[in-house]
Amino acid sequence: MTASDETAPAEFAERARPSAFLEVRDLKIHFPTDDGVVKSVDGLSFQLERGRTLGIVGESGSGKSVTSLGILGLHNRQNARVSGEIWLDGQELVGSTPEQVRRLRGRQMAMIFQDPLSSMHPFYTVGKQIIEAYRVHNDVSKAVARKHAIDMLGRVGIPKPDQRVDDYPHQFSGGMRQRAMIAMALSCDPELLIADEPTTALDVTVQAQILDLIRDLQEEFNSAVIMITHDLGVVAELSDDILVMYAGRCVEYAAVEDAFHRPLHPYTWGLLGSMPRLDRERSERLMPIKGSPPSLINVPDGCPFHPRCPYGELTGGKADTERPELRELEPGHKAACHLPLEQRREIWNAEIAPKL
Amino acid sequence: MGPFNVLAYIIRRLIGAVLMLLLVSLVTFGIFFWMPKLAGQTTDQIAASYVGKAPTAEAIAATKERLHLDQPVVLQYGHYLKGIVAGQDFKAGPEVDHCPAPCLGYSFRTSQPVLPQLIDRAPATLSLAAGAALLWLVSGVTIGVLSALRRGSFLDRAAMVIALGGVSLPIYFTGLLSLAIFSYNLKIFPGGGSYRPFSEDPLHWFESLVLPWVTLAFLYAAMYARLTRAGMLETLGEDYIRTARAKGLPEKTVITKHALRSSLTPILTVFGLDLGLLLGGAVLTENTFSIPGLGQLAIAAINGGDLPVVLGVTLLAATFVVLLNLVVDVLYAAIDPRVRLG
Amino acid sequence: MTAPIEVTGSDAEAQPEAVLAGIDRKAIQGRSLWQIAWLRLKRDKVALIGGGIVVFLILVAIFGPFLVQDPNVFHQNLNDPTFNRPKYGFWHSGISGDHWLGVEPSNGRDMLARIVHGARVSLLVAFCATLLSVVIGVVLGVVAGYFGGWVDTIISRAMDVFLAFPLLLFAIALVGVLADASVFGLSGNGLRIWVLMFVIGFFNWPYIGRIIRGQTLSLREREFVDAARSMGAGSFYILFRELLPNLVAPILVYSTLLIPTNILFEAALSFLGVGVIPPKPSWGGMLSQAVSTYSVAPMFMVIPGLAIFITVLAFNLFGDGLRDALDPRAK
Amino acid sequence: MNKIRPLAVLAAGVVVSAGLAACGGGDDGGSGSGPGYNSAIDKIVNTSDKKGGTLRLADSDDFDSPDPGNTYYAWSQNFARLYGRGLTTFKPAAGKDSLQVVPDLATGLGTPSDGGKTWTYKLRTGVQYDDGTTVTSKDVKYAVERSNFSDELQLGPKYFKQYLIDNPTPYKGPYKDKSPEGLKSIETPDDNTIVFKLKQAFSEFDYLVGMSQTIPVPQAKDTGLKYESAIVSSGPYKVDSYQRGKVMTLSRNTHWRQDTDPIRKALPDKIELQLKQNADDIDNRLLSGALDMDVTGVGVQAGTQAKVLNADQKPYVDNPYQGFLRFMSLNVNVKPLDNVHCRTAVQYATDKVAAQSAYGGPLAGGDVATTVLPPSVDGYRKFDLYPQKYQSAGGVDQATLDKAKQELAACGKPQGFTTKISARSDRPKEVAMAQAIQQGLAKVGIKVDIVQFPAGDYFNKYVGAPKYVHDHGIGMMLMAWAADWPTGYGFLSQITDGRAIKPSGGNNLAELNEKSINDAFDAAISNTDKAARTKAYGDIDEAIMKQAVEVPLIYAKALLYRPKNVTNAGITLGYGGMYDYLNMGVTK
Repeated sequence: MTASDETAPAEFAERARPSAFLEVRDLKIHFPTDDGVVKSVDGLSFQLERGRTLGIVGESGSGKSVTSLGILGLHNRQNARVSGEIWLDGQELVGSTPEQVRRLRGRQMAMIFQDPLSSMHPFYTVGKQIIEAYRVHNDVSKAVARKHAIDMLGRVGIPKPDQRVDDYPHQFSGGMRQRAMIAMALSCDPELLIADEPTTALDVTVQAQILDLIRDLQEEFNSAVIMITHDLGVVAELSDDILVMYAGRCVEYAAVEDAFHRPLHPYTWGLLGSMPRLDRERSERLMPIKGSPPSLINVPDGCPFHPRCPYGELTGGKADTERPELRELEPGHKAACHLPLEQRREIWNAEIAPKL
Repeated sequence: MGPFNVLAYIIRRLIGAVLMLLLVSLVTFGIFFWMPKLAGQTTDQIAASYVGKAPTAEAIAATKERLHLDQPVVLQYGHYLKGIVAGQDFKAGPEVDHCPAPCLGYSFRTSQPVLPQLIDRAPATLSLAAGAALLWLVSGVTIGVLSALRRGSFLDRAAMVIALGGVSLPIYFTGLLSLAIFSYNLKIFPGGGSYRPFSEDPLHWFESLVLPWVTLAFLYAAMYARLTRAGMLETLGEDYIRTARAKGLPEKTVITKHALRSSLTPILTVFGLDLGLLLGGAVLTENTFSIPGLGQLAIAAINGGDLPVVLGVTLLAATFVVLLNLVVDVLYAAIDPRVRLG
Repeated sequence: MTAPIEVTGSDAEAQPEAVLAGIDRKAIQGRSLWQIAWLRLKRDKVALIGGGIVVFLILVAIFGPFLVQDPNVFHQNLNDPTFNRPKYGFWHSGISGDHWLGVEPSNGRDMLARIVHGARVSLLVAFCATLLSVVIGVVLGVVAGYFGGWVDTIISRAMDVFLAFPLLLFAIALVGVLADASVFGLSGNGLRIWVLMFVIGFFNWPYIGRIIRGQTLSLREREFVDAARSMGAGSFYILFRELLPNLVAPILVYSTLLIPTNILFEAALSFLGVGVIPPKPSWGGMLSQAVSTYSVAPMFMVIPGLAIFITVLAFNLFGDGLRDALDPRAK
Repeated sequence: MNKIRPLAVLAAGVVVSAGLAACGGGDDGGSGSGPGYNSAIDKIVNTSDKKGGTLRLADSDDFDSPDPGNTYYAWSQNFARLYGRGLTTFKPAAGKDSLQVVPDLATGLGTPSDGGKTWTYKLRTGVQYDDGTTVTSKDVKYAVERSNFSDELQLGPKYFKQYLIDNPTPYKGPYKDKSPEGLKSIETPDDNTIVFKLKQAFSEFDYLVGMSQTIPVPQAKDTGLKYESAIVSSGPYKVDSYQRGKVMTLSRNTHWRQDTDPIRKALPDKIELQLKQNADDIDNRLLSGALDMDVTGVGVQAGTQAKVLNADQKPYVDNPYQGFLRFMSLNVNVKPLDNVHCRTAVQYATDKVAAQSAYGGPLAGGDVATTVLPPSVDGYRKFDLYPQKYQSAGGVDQATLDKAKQELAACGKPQGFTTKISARSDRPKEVAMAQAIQQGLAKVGIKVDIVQFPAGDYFNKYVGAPKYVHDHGIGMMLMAWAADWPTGYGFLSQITDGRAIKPSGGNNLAELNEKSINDAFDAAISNTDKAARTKAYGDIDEAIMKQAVEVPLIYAKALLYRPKNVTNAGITLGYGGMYDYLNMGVTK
């Protein structure tokens, strides 16, 4: 947190109070290290309403997870520099004290982690961990909390929850463990649920069950959900909107429908191209993106995607020098690319879409 | 995991421990009887060590017979084992002395039974090791945890510099230094060799052990501070700590309930091993401070080629290690539900 | 004996600090492990100082003995016969222009020369003992970790047995037994130094063995090993061409950290009177002499003590830095 | 750290020359009210007849055994007289008077007959054990039998076995041989008479029966090796308890009667001997007054030396000769030391001053030696066959080195030679001495390698076993020697008589076996004229030095501390320059 945030005048905060349930404005999370400053998140903004689901996609190292940790205030405070604003239900989080943010965690915003085995404490029973989460925000007796925990385990579809509540995480199967994790996250009815690759560690049949569960529960609780994944399939399944991240920034933001059918950024094309589709001929090959994600310490000048972009030359050298801004090109559809809009539409229609 | 499983496990471990002790004693035997023979010594030469001031041929022959040195090493070993199980007779002159089981034999040098000597020396070593262990565990772990929590702070850096210094200092140097400063110059604590048993003079016992405790504990505390810090940092990086925070738990709860418990369990194992080894004789510390413990006994016995005493100490030392390992493993299983005894 | 837990003293110590906790590791991708390690090491001032001292000490051990006085020449005229300590210098150290670190009590041998010659013995024994430990530990560790099954059981139990032994006692007994032996035409100090190397090296292998076994266990499951195996590579090939190169970093780190341990071990044996045979100087031997003189000539205790301390500390600093830089767990 | 344990001190010399006191080192009288530096060397100080109190003694180690029949330590022989009475003992006095043998359990000294081959002693009547039974001559016979002939008791000297006539079938000791007559060469015609029959004439038998091995042991009470914890006392004190490694306590033997014992005063009510105490701690307690005596009598620790030589403490310090010679034996069967010229070269080139410093300097180490007999031993004659001169900066001067080189040339080794020198590994000062000698000899090209052996096995396994010495080419051997009884014969015969060479455990390390010297020993010991014997010992000493087989290094001395609390403190040379414990008392 920078000093300016902490001393921000009250009227400024008043004026800037947004209408959306969650609004992130120009969020930057940088980590100074011996090797240089790691710009994990570098100026990210988005909004999210209750009952809606936002999918954040991108390759590993694009800053997705750091964003979610940043919202929850779980980034390493000792070595992170955070600026920008995060508004949750009218409260600004970046400028809040760690204690204020802590009180919100678990109660107003909760998170489901990628690897449920490593994310649950191996020494405590599942029940105990849910009870703990519940009691820290609710002043109830252990017995009541236990009943609630059993109830939650039942609601996420764990059979015989009254027995399994006393089991240890390692005694659960992978899918059951993720259900328990979800039960724990939902134990205090959070209004914002962040799911960080909730299904990556699971096998395919279980994946579908978990995604169904999250959707059902979202409807039931009317929460806002951020779904972080590199799997476009998951996003297509669950999300209303989609935010594509590259090198700590948003390169395209759109409704799911637009993103899949009228994507406006070459990186999104690449993501779509590298997604296997069951409804296609097997003989057709995937089109993986060349190269590897950039170092977050030495982000390339100009458009950070240009070293991997097959169309970079078409910008007349602009991509190498100038960083493209994220512009709203259609209502609700933003992208950051130097290519003229028309040219992009042509390329999509002519070269990319037919191959997908 | 029922109590029967635990019991069965402990029994199995104890059988393993006995096998291990057999191995340890066999190796000791080998070093004393087999190695010299390899190096070219005859049985007469070995026996000559234990004859006294007039090693005539007949005296050597008598000694060989008395100490069973004329038998093959395997038989001698069998004789020794039999003594442990069934006791042993010893010709003390006009009558025969019986040493009841478990009999660890008689010293080759002083003809005294070994077990009473061990029992006599053990309290000094126990006093030294237990006191130091308490000191280093409390201080080392505390410093390590604080260092990990304030990583990069002045406290952390200072503590780690001191800790690295601590593990780099030989105990006999710090011991001599502390004696020179606190005993010889400042005269705050009594000098080396002033140890008195607790039963005789508790106050003096305490006074005489302060320097050895602190010196020994300093070395280990330094090691444990480093271990604890590393373990704590490792744990703090675990996903489940992030989960605990994500649940909105206060930082204090996260540290004490979630982080400490996991990071201290490996420390427990190391602690068991360290304490076990120390209980078998803190050789260097006892030597530096002239504490009449098992380590001093062992060194004297080794220098005197007094095999039964050496065997006694090594067996006792190995027993301590094995037992403490067992205790630690059982405790570990109690702490970490993933560990199954078996 | 079935030990359910594989964490040992050295294993636990081996756990590297999570240097990059909270940072996406991929951020610094793109450079090889060795390049990164070198970059990090270059920035670690403390480790560099340690490394510098290590290099200096090695140079001293190699060339020092040619530059100093004869360590065995007596200067009794510097000695006060009543108290058996040097006449001159602060704290009766005998420090003067001729003797920069003073002289020994009673016979007045030059301390600088003895410290320098002691460094040679100390480092030689420690290096060779470490080499032995590493060779045994790596071979047995890799074999145990790679083959598993009964091979692993036997080797692991052997390590347990070693860890339960009162090693110092055994080392003393062994050195004592071999005191007057003559083996392979070696005797006296020629033999003694070999015995010391062997005893120290042989008793220390389980520490590194455990680490390597653990690393091998995890490497064994990695894709590239499967790949090699599926291509029909033999065990020997996999062990030495696939696994070993990936173990170089931890081997390097723990060898560096084993050296100071072995220096302390050698010094302890010398302190207890089973080190090199006089008049060859050794630091531990000097300290044991100082036991009877520290009250009248304290510098005689302080100087060899500091020599051990600085050497061990330098190796520890460098080893720690190397570990942080290579961070074997980051792989 | 490691103290020198007197292996075999039973005596020292008769002639305590005037030079002895002078050698004490610049006696400035000191200050304070104490009796003065070195005052107890030739007279008893703090004389007193006051009874009562507890005499507090301490030892950094333990007895070999407190059993009078199973001990060899000098201090133990000295101390055992408090709970046992042998046939004779040394006169409780200081200095040369202490070398005089006086009757103790016997009414007078032995009566020789058969040309010195038979010795008869009469026992005092009315001497009782602490259980009230009466001491008989059979108990003395039994004590000698068990200590010299049994397999179990191995720690003491075996002189009786060596000199007494054995049975026709070798006697196996009282534990194996249960026949009533036992050893036939000891006769007990009645309860108060004992007769010893020797193989050869032996004029100094009174000294032999002064050893603790003649302290009577009643056969019914003998428990062999366990007797040490159930000793039956015939002296003024009984043993209340002996716990190995911890403590021995003595209290008055109510059956001891002053009228049977003209030499003992029996002053303290109790005597407590703490065992296995830290050496430095003993010194600190002596200085603070918490302790009365370091019972081993081998001097204060190096760290204490500076403290006791301060002006305020010096009047309570004595610096006597200890009856030891520290020397180096040159083995005549190890090449090239079989050549007398090579041995002579070593005599010249050995840096004795460096050796002296290594051993602790003139006060704690001793004086540079030129003869085998130390000044405190009967027969000592001052001479120096191989005079050396030293440089001020240390080391033997060039002229002396040149002499050494000439001898080397005469030996056919002008460039020097290589051999080994042995020292006891657990005696750091001896190892230091070896290094001092090594560096001195290097100057004439004699290169020696140091080999170390544990003290416990030094004679039995290594340097005392000629085969080992020859096989390993150990030409030079460091050792220390004190007489087992206080005459030239007692001192020299074990280390220089050719018949003392044994396959193992011998002390004639040089393997000197000259017929003329062997004969001289025989002539001397059968000579009943004491003055003639004394002269003969000096001659033998010179004859030995002419062979150049022994390189005398230092006449050992020690700095002994004598606390104010102690009364009747005097240095007895009978036990090697330590305080006499027989009549020691305390002021409080």
